[in-house]
Amino acid sequence: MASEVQAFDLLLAVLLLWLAWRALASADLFKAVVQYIVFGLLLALAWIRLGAPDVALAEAAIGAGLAGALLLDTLARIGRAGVRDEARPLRLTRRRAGVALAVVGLAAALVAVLLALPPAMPGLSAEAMAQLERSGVSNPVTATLLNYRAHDTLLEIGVLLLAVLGVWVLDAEPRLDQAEAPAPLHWLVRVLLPLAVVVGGYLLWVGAHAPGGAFQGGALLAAGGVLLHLARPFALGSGWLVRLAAVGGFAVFLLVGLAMLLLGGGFLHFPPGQAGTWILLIETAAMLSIALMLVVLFVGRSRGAG
Amino acid sequence: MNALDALSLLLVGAGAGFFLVGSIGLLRLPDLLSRLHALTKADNLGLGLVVAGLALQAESLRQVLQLGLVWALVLFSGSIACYLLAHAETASTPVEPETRDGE
Amino acid sequence: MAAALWAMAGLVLFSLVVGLLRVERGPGPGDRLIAAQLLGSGAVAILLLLAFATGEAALVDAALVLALLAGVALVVFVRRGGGGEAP
Amino acid sequence: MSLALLYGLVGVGLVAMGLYAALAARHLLRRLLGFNVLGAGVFMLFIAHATRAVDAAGRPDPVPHALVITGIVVAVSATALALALLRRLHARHGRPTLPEDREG
Repeated sequence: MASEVQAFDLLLAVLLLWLAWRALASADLFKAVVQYIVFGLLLALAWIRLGAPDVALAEAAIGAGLAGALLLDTLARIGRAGVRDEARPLRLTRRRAGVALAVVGLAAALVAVLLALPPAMPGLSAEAMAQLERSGVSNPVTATLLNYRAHDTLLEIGVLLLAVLGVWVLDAEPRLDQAEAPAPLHWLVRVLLPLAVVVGGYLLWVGAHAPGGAFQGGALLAAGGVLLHLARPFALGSGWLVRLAAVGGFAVFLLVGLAMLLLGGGFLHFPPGQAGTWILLIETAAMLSIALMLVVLFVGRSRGAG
Repeated sequence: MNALDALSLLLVGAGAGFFLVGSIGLLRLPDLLSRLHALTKADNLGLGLVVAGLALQAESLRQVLQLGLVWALVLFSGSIACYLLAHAETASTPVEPETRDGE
Repeated sequence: MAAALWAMAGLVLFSLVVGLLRVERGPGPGDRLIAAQLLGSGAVAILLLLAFATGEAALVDAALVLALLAGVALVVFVRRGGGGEAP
Repeated sequence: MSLALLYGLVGVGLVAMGLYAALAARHLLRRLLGFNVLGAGVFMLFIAHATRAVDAAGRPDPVPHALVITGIVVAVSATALALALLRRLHARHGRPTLPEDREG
């Protein structure tokens, strides 16, 4: 491999480790959070370097948009006193010695395993590619997510739904009193929101044959929703429409799976000829549902808001 | 290497140089508002030059348009976000002492 | 050509290190966030450079996603106020 | 050094740091950042390992990629719920730490 490439990888590796440590050990938690956001950006570059553009897209959409928004929102809500922490929060004390020792032991064991692994090993590539023709899509990552291991994805949407239910059963938070948004923020939303919808839809569509898919599209849409909420705060109460949309992705996924069972194929076993259509149906419902649920996770329940 | 490639590399190199200058400016300048100024320079010019250089190597019009869209987006949302920050900063704290580090 | 693009990507990555020092020093939340903003556009530039160095078109899509979300963190900060600053 | 080994070592480093912070920190937000870094390290180990199993065209194994995308979404939903719990804890008790961590 050329030396420029190696230098790039080496610099990226050092930066990732340094940023992660600063994100954990900075006394000022606001600084730690900003460093964590930057860490996410560089993580997306690392996924690219490792030949995983689908993962990089998901990381870019979630890491740069939603995760940072959630963390900054929490910092604002717990206020300055809540953010205050010790001067050296991870200092090695006697009480932490055991933890440190265990962690070092685990790391040493993992390094030993890594060094013992041969450079080339059998994986599931061959199997994934052999069935690709019959899977209904031509991007092997999407085929894995929505065909070979569709039950994983179904349960993952279930986890997201549970997180939303968890936020909904908590008591409402006081609404942050915000001044009227300045006009440029409205311009920003007016441009970014339609673009997020278009690019989200594009990612969903392109996911069938190239990097992209329902999560990446959904996360992007959700970031657009968060921006809209910041410009004109809205409440996402528990009206039936919101509930229906939140459950929709999981429900469509489950119903399609059961329909396959009734048609004789087995749960979530798509007949090869129609697999593409079913996958597109599931992904569309999943994307809208994921986007809504991620926005609900940001907006939460606020007292006195609708 | 033909002339087009050379020009393209020159532009990309100038763009990368602007990123370096911009981040050094961010590091050396004394206060938030002048740093905002350095940032917008690095953003707009650095990325703009990189995009222009790469556009010379694009294989299709679609690629050129995509590159242009990326640049326009960063430019637009970057300048609005910076405006909002400057606005909030000057509105809430007229005199800003340099003692806000939490450490 | 690809090697030169890689070298440029490395140069931009290096300039991000300089920007990171501003995240580290602050002093205010705004200073840290504008440095993060610069790092975001740097990441976009690196993705575009790598897209052309490797010929992988999906990287332009990733750059597009990052460009769309470039201002989100700053907007959240300005609208919410961070760490108890007056909103 | 191969990509798999370099990024694998980064993954181990992230796992170690994240785990230490998640267990040792007092402030719950810091613990949560620790969990997230730990998760990123595990993802990194997966994706780095996938480059050891390339197909004929030189592409890495797609199955770990799909698992990690699932993992990213699960991680962000868990983080969001944990942050919501943290804010309630802080609102009720005025401190963002667990009861057993409150001395000193």
